[in-house]
Amino acid sequence: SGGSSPSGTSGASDTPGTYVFLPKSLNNPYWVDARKGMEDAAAKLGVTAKFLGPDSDNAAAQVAIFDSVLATHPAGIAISPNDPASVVDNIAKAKAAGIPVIAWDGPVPNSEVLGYIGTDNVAAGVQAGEALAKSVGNKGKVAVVIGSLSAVNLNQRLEGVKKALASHPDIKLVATEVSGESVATAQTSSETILQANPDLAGFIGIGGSDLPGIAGALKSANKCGTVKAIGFDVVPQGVEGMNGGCVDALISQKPFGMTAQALQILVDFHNNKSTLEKNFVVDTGVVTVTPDTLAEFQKTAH
Amino acid sequence: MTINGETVKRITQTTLDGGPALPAAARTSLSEKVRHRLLKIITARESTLGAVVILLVLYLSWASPYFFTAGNLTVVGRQIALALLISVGMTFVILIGGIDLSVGSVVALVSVLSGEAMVNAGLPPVVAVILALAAGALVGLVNGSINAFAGIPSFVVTLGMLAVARGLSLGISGGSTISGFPPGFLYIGQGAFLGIPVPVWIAAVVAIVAHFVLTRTTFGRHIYFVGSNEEAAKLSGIRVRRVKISVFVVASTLAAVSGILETARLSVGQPAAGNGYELLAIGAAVIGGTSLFGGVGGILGTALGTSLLLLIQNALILLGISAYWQQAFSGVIIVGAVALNMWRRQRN
Amino acid sequence: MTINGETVKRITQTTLDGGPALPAAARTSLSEKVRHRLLKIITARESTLGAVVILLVLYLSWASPYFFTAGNLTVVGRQIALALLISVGMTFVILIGGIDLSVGSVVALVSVLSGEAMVNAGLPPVVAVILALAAGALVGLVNGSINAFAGIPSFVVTLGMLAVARGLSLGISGGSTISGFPPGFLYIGQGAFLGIPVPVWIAAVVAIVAHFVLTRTTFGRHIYFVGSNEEAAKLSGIRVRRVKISVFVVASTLAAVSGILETARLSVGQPAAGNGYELLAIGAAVIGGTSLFGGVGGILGTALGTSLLLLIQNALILLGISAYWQQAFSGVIIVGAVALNMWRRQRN
Amino acid sequence: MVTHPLIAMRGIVKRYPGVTALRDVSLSVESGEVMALVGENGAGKSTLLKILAGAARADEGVIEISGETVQVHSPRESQARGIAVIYQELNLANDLSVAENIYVGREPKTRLGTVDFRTMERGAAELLSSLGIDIAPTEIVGNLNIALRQMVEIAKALLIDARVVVMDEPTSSLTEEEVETLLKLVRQLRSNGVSVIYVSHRMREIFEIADRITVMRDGAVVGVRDAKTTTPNDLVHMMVGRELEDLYGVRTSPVDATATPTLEVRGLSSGKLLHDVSFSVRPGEILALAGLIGAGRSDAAMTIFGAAKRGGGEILIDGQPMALRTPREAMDAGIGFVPEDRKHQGLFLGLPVRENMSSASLSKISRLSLVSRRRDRDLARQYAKQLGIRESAIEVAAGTLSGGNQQKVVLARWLARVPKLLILDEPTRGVDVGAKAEIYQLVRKIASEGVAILVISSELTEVLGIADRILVMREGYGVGELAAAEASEKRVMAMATGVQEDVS
Ligand SMILES: Nc1ncnc2c1ncn2[C@@H]1O[C@H](COP(=O)(O)OP(=O)(O)OP(=O)(O)O)[C@@H](O)[C@H]1O
Ligand SMILES: Nc1ncnc2c1ncn2[C@@H]1O[C@H](COP(=O)(O)OP(=O)(O)OP(=O)(O)O)[C@@H](O)[C@H]1O
Ligand SMILES: [Mg+2]
Ligand SMILES: [Mg+2]
Repeated sequence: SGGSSPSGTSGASDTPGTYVFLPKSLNNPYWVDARKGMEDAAAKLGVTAKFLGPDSDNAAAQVAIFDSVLATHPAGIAISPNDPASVVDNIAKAKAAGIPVIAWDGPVPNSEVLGYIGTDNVAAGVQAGEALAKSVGNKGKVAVVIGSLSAVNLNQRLEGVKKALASHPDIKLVATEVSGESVATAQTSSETILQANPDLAGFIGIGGSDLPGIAGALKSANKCGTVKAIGFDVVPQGVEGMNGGCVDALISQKPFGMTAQALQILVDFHNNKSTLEKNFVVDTGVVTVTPDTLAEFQKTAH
Repeated sequence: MTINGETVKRITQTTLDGGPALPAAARTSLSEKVRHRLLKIITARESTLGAVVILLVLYLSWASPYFFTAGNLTVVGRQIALALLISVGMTFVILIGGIDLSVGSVVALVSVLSGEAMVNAGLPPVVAVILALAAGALVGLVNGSINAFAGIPSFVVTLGMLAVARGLSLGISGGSTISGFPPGFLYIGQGAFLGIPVPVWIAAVVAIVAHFVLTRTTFGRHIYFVGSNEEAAKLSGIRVRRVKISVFVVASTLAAVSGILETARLSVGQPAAGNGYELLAIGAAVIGGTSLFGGVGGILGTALGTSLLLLIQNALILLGISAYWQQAFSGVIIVGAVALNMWRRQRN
Repeated sequence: MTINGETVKRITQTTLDGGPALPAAARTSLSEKVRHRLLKIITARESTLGAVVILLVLYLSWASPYFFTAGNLTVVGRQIALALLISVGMTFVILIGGIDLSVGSVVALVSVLSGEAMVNAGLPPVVAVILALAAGALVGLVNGSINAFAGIPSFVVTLGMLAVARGLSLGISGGSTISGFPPGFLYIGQGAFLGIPVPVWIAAVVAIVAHFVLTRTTFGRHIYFVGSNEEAAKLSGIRVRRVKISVFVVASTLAAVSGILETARLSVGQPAAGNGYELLAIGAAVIGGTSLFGGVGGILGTALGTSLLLLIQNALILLGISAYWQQAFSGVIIVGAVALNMWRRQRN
Repeated sequence: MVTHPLIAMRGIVKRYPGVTALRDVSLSVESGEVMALVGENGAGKSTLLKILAGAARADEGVIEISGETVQVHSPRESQARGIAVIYQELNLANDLSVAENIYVGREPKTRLGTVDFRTMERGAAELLSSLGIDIAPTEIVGNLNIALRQMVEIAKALLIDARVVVMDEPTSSLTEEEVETLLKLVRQLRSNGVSVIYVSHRMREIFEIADRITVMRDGAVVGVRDAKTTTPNDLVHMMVGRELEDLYGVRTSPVDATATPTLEVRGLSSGKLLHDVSFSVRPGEILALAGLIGAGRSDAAMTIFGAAKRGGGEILIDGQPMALRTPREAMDAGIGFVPEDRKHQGLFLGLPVRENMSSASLSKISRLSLVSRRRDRDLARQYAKQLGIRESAIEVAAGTLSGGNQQKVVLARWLARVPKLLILDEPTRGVDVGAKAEIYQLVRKIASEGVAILVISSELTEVLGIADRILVMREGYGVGELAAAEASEKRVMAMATGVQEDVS
């Protein structure tokens, strides 16, 4: 039985060999690829794996789920923390109970995780900033739309973006607006930013919902191509935007492969066959996908 | 009519001795009526709020060169339109003393369903839209029936529905978003007619019809009656349950309309849509003077409340207020505007 | 005890002429009292809800080997405790017919402030906690004063405060989270005393005191009077404004307590904390039978409502229900439980 | 051929948790007959009528209309069968206009199907003026005082093309003039062949209007009498089981005319409704305010109690000028106030009778703000007993009591406080004869203990029966004072209406 079986009480939790992935949320398309990667790997490895997260980004709700998951004594846990510090306590408890825990998608410093598999968000941010600089020709006004001002991973990306832009003195960051992880708000904010800055050169969307909103705003303002748009993650709308000429670059993590690999690592730890040392870091890397490389990327991503 | 006419006559006859003559009464009533109307507009509970909104618009036009431009007005207009659709439905529910927390989830459900229908099942847009609207109406029917027949407070029923509808949209979509809508469909969200965005037309028509229904039809007046005194409504022979159910259907259906327009506007069907819209809609209605205890309020106030909320959001971005402080500002402005309105009303 | 005994004697003496002999009176009143008590417990409006919660616990113990384990009970207990603190305060506000939407933002504000105080300013935990609680109380004072003096509906006031407090916590923290709390502080969130988590102790004490205040003190009576009929309360000489303000202070302060405990629990001060808690708290109170129109309800029901909501969340995970469908399930269960309660009550 | 009564209710049983409100009650009403229904508070009159109206469901029993057994499941159905009801507890939407309240459910429509407000307002205006009431049909009901609301409720029932009009204490808050109009109307209905079921605690009305009288007691019918062959004394005996010789009691000790007045009011005015009113009440004195609807009596009371804003004038308590800006301050100055509208200003309907009774005396039954449950209960028991509320009712929600018993609860609240000035605005609204006598006795008793009493009543006999002195008000002015000895109904009415000529 897969993780998405809604039926019955004889669910996977009763069998001892269940692996649990704790994403930040469920309602972001980014996690769809991640879940597929997990399901794919689980089928290949012949194990059961579950994907449990709060409806939307929420640190306390995630910890509550983590709490409850610990009670079921799973075979291994991969956590993508909404807030790293908030899960340290539970990770220690898991370790005490002999459950291997790895940080996945986002690191948990100063904790007892076995290691981290994922990308470096700050580096990804730098890469996005550079991509933007390049597409606007190293000068002009740019704006940022960010899912939340208080999400750790998004703030890291923002930090990277700012770091990159700092080395381009002719680029000016004129607005930073919040979308609350909502495409509708992202589009609303982008539309308004475009009104307030008729000469805007480019946008960066930091969260998963932001680039789709930006692309929509550009499209409705007929500014696709004139105003550049960079964002994170190759989600369907990003691809659509790119195909429509409204998106110039996507900084992509590889959630499918990253998650599949994470499950492999957990299974190895569970079976004491892991060759990874303590505090390992597996950087799955990010790639900058442009309209030219999109087709190629989509072929290899899964 | 004939029965009523008869009754009235019968009774007036009994007092013909002391009562005033009929034509005199009619005469007074006409000139009095005009005066009454005028006075009503000036002292209407919404007037100060209206003034606040107008002042805000004037201020923004002065403070930002970008505010009063066709482009920005289009942008704000479309935002207000989408929110207004939901607020109007919410006003109906609040007027009977109820609340509908599930509107945001209905937006998500409709967003996902219309995506599934149009993109994945390939149904023609018209059919898909009708299906999605029907789903919205069904949610309202369930809400209203449970509330009216089982007597469960609408807060609980719709809190449950908030979870159920959101859960359904998450479950159906598996968390992923759906894009690739046909252009004909996208037009209703992104297109314009006579230079005015389609959603604005739709919201305007809906708001006017809703205002008309509430003020001029028996259904509308019964809504107020039920909200003002449910027991009295029942004893007066109003079919209270029917009114309740209808009102929830109206709210959900309008949320569905908004959800469809939002989907078309964003070109994406998504289970995360509509998050928190319930609070926005309730806030717009209450800021507009609709009482959470029922029986008091109306569409005019709700339209002003919605405009105020969205204009503030627009303003804070145009004026370049730091995103970190925008929320704090908007909270203060909202309370300030309502305080002003209250203060004016009390002085009258 | 002695005081009461005295009173009885004095009063029975006054009726010695026509009334029954003293021992007889004492006897009746005692046996009657027991019967009365029993009847009260059985027909209490909360009884069916209590039964539902107990059945749920029994079912879970049977259905999942993990549920009735010390580890899981600790986990659920702590979750319930944190939520209960807020729900109890919310119950106070709802009892006067108000609502407090700002509790979640207070949690965030307190979370950030205690982080700033302890980690960044290096204040001792006790001082920091007192400061954070004071900030919470201040928010309540502002809410209550605006509501009571300006007459602005509490929904609007606290909707504004929701934005302001959240904005402040975002502005103060600059969006970043704060970690590195002293271990002594973390103990109150993560530690246990006699095997029971500290937050559970705190919430239990708070709930019992709150129940006592509502049922036994003049302040509690005043709350019910104001919620039941504000006009009549005023005409009975109750200082309605004072009651209103106090109630908002209680709600905000308890939210602050919960915020401090959550911060200690998560080891992190974060401006995103507490998002959506208002709905959870209102839901818990309303599911527990407290009426949004005021004057009806109590802590017992709220405790049951809170437990129900959090047990369902725990259950769905333990039972291995797909996360994508959990919300839909929980919505149905909530409405079902309340329907059962309603149905039972109506049959009585 | 057998002729059937128009309405026949047989074997009606109605149980509420803890009470059997009706046990095997039968009632029959012929067409064109005025059937009076009388009985003590809580006897079950309103419950019986609610069942007829479809507003409550009987546990047992049948209802026949013209010999045909019918099921009346909702007020809507009873209306359709020609039953119009004026409920004891007014059923109006306070946020809507008078016209809308009158026409609710039967709004006239325009050709477009919208509500025809013009016709509705005209019809309402005509109806109201036919009832001798001068209020604008567009007035919001919430702005009206209770007497006017009562008239709106009456107008509403008249709009139904009824075969039977049920009137549950329609006059409990009306003054003589409106009562006359109403009785005229009842006669008019009767002559049109409409039956009327008429509930009242005012004996005079009963004998003026009724053809037959059904007497209820403790949930059962104890007899049906022909009005012509019965006397008020018989009826009272049937109702309360004893004779009431002296309803109002007699004053025992004379008022000390030299004492400093407990309350003195000089040139009091408030809003548009009260102008330059002056009077005083001495310790032990009972002063009554008399007047027509809207004369400003309640406004005077509210202003003294700090519940309405004082526009001008002075209020002196024991000779000391007092500000009295809030009810709390008035209470601290020793004033108690029973308001006229028990539902909106008096009761906490959802809370137990006990808590309602002690709500103004919490400081007396608590220590360190801890309520003593025993003293709370004892207080409730004491006043329940004095006012004739059954003890088992102490813990039930006040809203489930019968109308008259609710009134007693509000009274008990203020009697329990023992103020030095007690203001009673319509203290016996809806209270039965027996309990009225008790209340008058009680009022006399506390007056004889030195409490000054200011009583407002719309029942002239009550004013004349209990007052030492009467202040007559008209349109917000005090128009004259009468000592009890020189007062008569005629004189008071003449002053109240301003038609001075026929004073003899
Ligand atoms: N909803 C209810 N719940 C419980 N008890 C009720 C309810 N309605 C009425 N009762 C009880 O039924 C009995 C009859 O009440 P009813 O109102 O019919 O009396 P009544 O004869 O109209 O008295 P009054 O003259 O005071 O109006 C009372 O004991 C009352 O407490
Ligand atoms: N013609 C009217 N139109 C509207 N409202 C009126 C009218 N007459 C009186 N009122 C209402 O009645 C109140 C004034 O009457 P008040 O209650 O002081 O008089 P009262 O002498 O106590 O009459 P009652 O005995 O009927 O209560 C005001 O609050 C006013 O709103
Ligand atoms: Mg009655
Ligand atoms: Mg009066």
